[in-house]
Amino acid sequence: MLLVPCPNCGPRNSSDLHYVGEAQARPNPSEATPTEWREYLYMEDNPAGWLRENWYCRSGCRQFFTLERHTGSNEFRNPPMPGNKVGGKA
Amino acid sequence: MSASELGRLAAQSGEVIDRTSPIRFNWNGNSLTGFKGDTIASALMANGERIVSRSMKYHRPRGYMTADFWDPNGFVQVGDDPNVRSGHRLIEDGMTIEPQNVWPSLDRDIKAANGLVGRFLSAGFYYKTFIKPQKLWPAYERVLSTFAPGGKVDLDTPHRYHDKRYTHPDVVVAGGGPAGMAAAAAAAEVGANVLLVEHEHQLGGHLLWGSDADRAVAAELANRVSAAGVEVLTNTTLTGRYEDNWVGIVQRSHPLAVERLIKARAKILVVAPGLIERPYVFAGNDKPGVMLSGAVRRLVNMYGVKPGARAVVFTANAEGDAAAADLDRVGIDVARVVDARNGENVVSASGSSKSVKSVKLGDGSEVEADLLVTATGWTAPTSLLNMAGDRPVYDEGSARFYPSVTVDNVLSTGGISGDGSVDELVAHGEATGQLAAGRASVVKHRVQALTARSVPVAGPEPEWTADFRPELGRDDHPELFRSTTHGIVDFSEDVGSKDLVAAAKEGYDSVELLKRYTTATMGPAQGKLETVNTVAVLAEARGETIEQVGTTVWRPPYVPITLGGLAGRNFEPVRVSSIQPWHEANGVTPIIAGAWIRPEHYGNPADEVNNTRTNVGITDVTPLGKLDLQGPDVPKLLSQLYTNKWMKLPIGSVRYGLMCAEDGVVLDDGVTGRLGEEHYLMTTTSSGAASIWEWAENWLQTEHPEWQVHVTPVTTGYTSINVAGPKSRELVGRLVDDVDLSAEAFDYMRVRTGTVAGVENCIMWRIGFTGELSFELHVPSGYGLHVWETLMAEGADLGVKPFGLEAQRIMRLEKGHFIVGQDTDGLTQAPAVGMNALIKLDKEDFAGKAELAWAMESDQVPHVVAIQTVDPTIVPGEACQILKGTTNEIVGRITSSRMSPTLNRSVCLGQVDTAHAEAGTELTVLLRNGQRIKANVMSHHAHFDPEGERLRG
Amino acid sequence: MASKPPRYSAAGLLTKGARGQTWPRVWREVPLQKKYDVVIIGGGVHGLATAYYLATNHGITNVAVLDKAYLGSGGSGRNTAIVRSNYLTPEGVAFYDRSLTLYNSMAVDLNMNVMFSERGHLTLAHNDSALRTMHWRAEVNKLQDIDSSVIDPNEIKKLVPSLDTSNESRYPILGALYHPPGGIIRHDAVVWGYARGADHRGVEMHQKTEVLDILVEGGDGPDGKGPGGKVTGVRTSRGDISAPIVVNCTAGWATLISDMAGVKLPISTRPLQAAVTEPVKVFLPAVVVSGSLHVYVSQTDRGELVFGAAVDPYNNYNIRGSLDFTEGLAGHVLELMPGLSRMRLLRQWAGLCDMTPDYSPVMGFTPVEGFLCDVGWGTYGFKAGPVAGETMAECIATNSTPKLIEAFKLERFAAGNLVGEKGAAAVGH
Amino acid sequence: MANAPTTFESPVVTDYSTRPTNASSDVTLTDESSTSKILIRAGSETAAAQQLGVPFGSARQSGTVLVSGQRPSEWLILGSAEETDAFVAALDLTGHVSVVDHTHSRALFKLSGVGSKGTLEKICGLDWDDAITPDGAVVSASVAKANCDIVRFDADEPGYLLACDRSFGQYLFDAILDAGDEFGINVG
Repeated sequence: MLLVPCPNCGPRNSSDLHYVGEAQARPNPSEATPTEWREYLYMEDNPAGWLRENWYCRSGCRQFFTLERHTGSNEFRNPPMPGNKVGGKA
Repeated sequence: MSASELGRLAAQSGEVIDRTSPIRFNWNGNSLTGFKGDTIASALMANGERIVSRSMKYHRPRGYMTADFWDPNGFVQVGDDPNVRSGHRLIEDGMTIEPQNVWPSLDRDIKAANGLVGRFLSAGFYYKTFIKPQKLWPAYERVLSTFAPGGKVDLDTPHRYHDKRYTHPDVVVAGGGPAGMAAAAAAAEVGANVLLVEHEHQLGGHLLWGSDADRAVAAELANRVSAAGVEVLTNTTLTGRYEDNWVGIVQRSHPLAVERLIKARAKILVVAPGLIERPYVFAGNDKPGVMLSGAVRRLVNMYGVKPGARAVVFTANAEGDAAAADLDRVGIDVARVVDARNGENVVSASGSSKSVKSVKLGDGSEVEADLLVTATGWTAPTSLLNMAGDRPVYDEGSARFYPSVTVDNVLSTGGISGDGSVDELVAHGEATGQLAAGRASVVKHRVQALTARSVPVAGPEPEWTADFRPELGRDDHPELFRSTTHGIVDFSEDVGSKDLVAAAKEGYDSVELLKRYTTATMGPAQGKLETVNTVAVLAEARGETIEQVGTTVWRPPYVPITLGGLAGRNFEPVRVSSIQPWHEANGVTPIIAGAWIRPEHYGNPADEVNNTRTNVGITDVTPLGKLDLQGPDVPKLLSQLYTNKWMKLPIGSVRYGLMCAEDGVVLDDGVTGRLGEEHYLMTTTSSGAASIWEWAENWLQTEHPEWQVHVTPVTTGYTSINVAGPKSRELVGRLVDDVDLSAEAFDYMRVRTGTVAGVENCIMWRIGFTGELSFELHVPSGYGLHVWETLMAEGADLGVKPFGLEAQRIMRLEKGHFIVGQDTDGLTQAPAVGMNALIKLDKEDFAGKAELAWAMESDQVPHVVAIQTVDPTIVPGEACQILKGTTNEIVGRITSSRMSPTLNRSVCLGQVDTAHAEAGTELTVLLRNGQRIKANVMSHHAHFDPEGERLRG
Repeated sequence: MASKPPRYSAAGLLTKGARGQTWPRVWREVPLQKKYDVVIIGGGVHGLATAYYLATNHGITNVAVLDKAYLGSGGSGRNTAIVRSNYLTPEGVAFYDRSLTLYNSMAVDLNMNVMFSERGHLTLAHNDSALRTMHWRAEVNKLQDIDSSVIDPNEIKKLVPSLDTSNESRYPILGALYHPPGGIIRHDAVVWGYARGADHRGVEMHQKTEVLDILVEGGDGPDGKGPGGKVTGVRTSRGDISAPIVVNCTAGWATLISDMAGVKLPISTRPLQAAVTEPVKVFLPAVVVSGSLHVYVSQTDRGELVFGAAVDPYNNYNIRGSLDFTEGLAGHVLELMPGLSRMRLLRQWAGLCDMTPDYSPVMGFTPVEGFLCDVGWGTYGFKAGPVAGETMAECIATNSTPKLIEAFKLERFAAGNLVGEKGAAAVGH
Repeated sequence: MANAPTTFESPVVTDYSTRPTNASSDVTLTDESSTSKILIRAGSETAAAQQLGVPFGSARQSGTVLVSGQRPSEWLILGSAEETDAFVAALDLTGHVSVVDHTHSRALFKLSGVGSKGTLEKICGLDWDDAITPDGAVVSASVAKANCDIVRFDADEPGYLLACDRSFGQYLFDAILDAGDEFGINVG
């Protein structure tokens, strides 16, 4: 059970959180081309290494935040910053 | 010599059995007696039983080899419990124990004929045969599967009470030998909160079968452990180390539960499992009577069991020497000590199917013996360290693997780390315990600092303790894996060194390919006994060193664990509304919907529909998601979430809205009402309640943190009751006197707040999915049952009756209302549902806007339409396909269908492609029985009252 | 070209057994060349099948299959070896049906007993919505002559007596989609069989050969990679290889490999965990899947129960496995079959799955000329191995997309034409 | 007109009066669901937030009510209806401040006694060590798979207040009783 460093609650079991996905900026829906929009919807960086990703502390503080995690070692780095824009597609 | 040479010795100073407490048990149909403290293995051997099982493939008779948990030959069936480790399980009064893998009996096993054709049944033989004729393979397969080893599952095994617990100790120590006990005591003595886990029934490890002086050390350490306040769990196994030191522990010694799964978040884990003795590979090494030195010492010293009458001891180390001394001490004839350190060797063991009779030595001599003891070295069970990222490295000098990677929060001590005297092992354990305690205090400080709590953590973070421990030595040990003959390497899989060599020559020559092809190390022992020998044989076959070949990855769990123990108490939350007691008392047929238990019906759904359409019905819709929205920017949030417009919703009004995900796919729908200047109540579908709340929070917290909106879920704060039917106004009027319910004052799609049956602060909507005049009452839940019962009482003369989910579904289908997730699916975009007027592309932004703009331009979308069969008596099953004419080309499907009690005909909703969506189109529906029937696309979604006159009434 | 090796047969076993002879290597060890017509990255069932069909169906044999570890070390050796064709969409059904056909004749085709056990496959429905989806699949399946139907709890109990079909259960069994042709197969044998078959026809297998870069010229991206570019070869841990066609047949590392060519994929990598119990006497005659309980289970001829579940909840390249998985799995299995509480879980492991947004693969050409993909196989790659190999081989040999994989082109994402398997495939085994 | 209700209906409807009482028990579970529970949400810039004062993660007795900082910018006020009403009436609600009566939305239980920590450890994965979760600590977490807001609330002996969604109330009450069985848990 991975420990996720919630910026509010402290380290919590990952089962208490919801993994939202890779952190990506949302294009302006009125201006984006289909290619741009679908890149935002579907494409992933999916690195084997450090990944900026979004979590939601579902059973705890109910805040969204962005963390940096290594997808190989599952280590988190940099103090997570509450209040980052994190987005999410559905 | 015969089996009766086995038996019980005179009392031994270190024995763990209680000779004053005899225990009767049943073995293979015979009633036998052992003593309290006996394992099944020691009791059987004390009773002269030498053969306990048959081997997996060749059905060769097998006796105890290690006589402990790891014994590959000691699997038995105990009652309904298969594959019990008889070297570990203690006997109990009345226990019924049966041998496994025997047919028809342990003594005479017909499948032993397999042994005769062994040279043809080389590992992997099945890949090369049974190929043709292909038709016969299923028949072969049936025969092969009767060879499956193992015990029997009793499908009537009751669900015994298992248990679970979490714990957060500073230090968890796996292994209660001298080093583990010393580590646990030392850590606790400096203030750490310590959990010590021991796989065996007693603390002490190898000291238990050592000298009196060894046992004195063990007793003293056990006292220290206890005095220091360490929590000790014996007969408990640490089964795995996972991320962030999440540790699984299975306790078999709990007084109340059969087994208890303990999930520990260890700040520091100390791994001290000791060493596992390694078998030697030679011809006849699986004959009953060939035993490892540890087995002999345990049997003699702990259980007072005589393992044979005349022994040959093949020794390469002090343990082997001690075994010879133990045997000599208790009067067993030690015919020969074969010392590997002097270049002596054992070549083969031969004898009857019951026992070894003679041993052939490297010098060509043959010695008669019924017991051959081997002491040829160790396997370091680095499994737990592997799970923490370690890859063990082979050391030629001491002929075993050692941990190689340092992990900050996992420390190892004892035999797995190196060799030493008991004092040295204890000293290393103590130092490890102190190191663990020091590091645990740092971790604890960090957790405190990161966790918002009422009391801030005191002082600065302590310094991370560097590893100050002296290293344990590595005793020289001869590299002894295989003699000049071939023998069994994996006893539980019946894989021999010859098989491994042949497989390597065929190209299965990396450890992983070899194990997959031959199944070596894949059986119940999971490599604890056979991994090093497998690697050694492969190295030999490839002409490489063991170091070059490397080892296989040990996978969790550390030992096999029962599904019951793992499952523990399975938490399955269920939700009910406050009216549930009434439903249960009034003949409800419940339905499980996610976590909710809801009324499906109260006897006859069609009657419930008819009564609602004629008189008045009430239904419990509490699971409907409800979100309280407050703040000046609520309209902006609503505009963002819904496809339609929300900036000008008047106070007291309710509006329907459709929600889409960013790919334009319909996500949810519902109504939202404006209760006050900055106060709204949103409803969602029942199943969407949690996810839509999260969806709203996501937009507010991430895209628009500048919007001032508070979203609070109040789903079960209100008990929701829909009162529907022509007489609903009259019924509700009898309970409400502070709201004008007249059509003029409170018309369709309005919301009012008032008092219902004396309950203040109820919210009333004029909406409904039944198509009838209806009032949806949201009542503070502490009084929900009161309001429901009052409705039933006050409406008796009006014919009020409850209706359930099934009646709701019928009525909504009669009205053509689609259900998200039933009439739409994971790809249905909003333009499909026929509400394009609600998709406002002129809004600056809303979820899904981009895709919806493109979808609206396309005609490649499916359409949700109302469908009626030409023959009104046929109700096509849901999911029936709609085909293009007489072809098999799919152009749509029925998504909802019911017999309508109101119209007395079948009614459907379906999805069809654009070419078939026009009203009046004739469709071909393929029924489940294969029949094709005709149906028509209707001009309106509603089959009943399309103008909506009834609901506006 | 290799000399014709001896065929596997019972007679051969007897002869060699009697004479104490050994068999020749299952595939040759040969030196790595500087140039091939086709380089296939990934020595799993997809890569090996592609190579095999290139050689057998199209006569293209100057082919190298590269694997960074040993053959079958990835998903091919880690899956739960279930095969079936009762998919939800007509595209899916046609595709997997072809795969099942190839699996059926594989033992003879490859002269290797892959132990295909056609034992029937049951997908349980525990609620109305799941039951509706089962009907949907059955209705689509029968239009394509797939043996697939919805059966009731009594019929389920007859087929699989160990299931709790009472309505006392927290997850009552309302029905099941029954697919008699589904079954299990010995996955490693499939890998070895394709490798041996390809080897006999001249294809080279190179283990412990890691691809470090893909060489691309003329593309829009940095270093001439990306759309508009053309593949010239690969850089490996054992040196550069030039090749006009490079095929990405990896799973778990698909995005890392395609990044080397500058091709972006709609893939996130998640571990899928599996576990096996100790053997007990055979009692479970069919494959049983429960989507609601995220579990699928079958019993091997050796008597072990093999379990799988849903993919892990977050992106990850770590395959160490978790306690949450085995704990949850055990709970769910006992919900279905309470009698198994004394069975012991022997071993757990994980493999990496490349998940796409529509639970369907990405196959065929990419914007980089000569760089093809056969990736994004989620949790269902093993089932598709043979047909994926056959269609990819056709794609390479004919330089055009076969109809069977038209729906799985990478372009569908930019076009917004996703495949509709998502609904049925959340736990698609 | 219909009669007004006389009693608050708790989500815990099972009758435990016939459940045997364990005399040597050191843990008790009490249903406190009828307690008035007022949720206040107020950004840090508001006057109300200043007045409330209690930081996230802790609870404080304020006169006769308990003020629990259960989430950032979110407080739950517990007490009798009169007391909580009076407390809220005294707050300055200007600015973006929401008040939601959660009395009917949440079930509330008190788990008290020496065995309460052991009981809670069986159904909740948080660390209940005194250093991490001292008296007055407030956390939100999954308890037997139901989300709960928990206040460590010691009186003469250790105790915890657990609030969950009302609809889970009966389930959670029984799950706690089951977990506390080995400590001889009594219903208060």
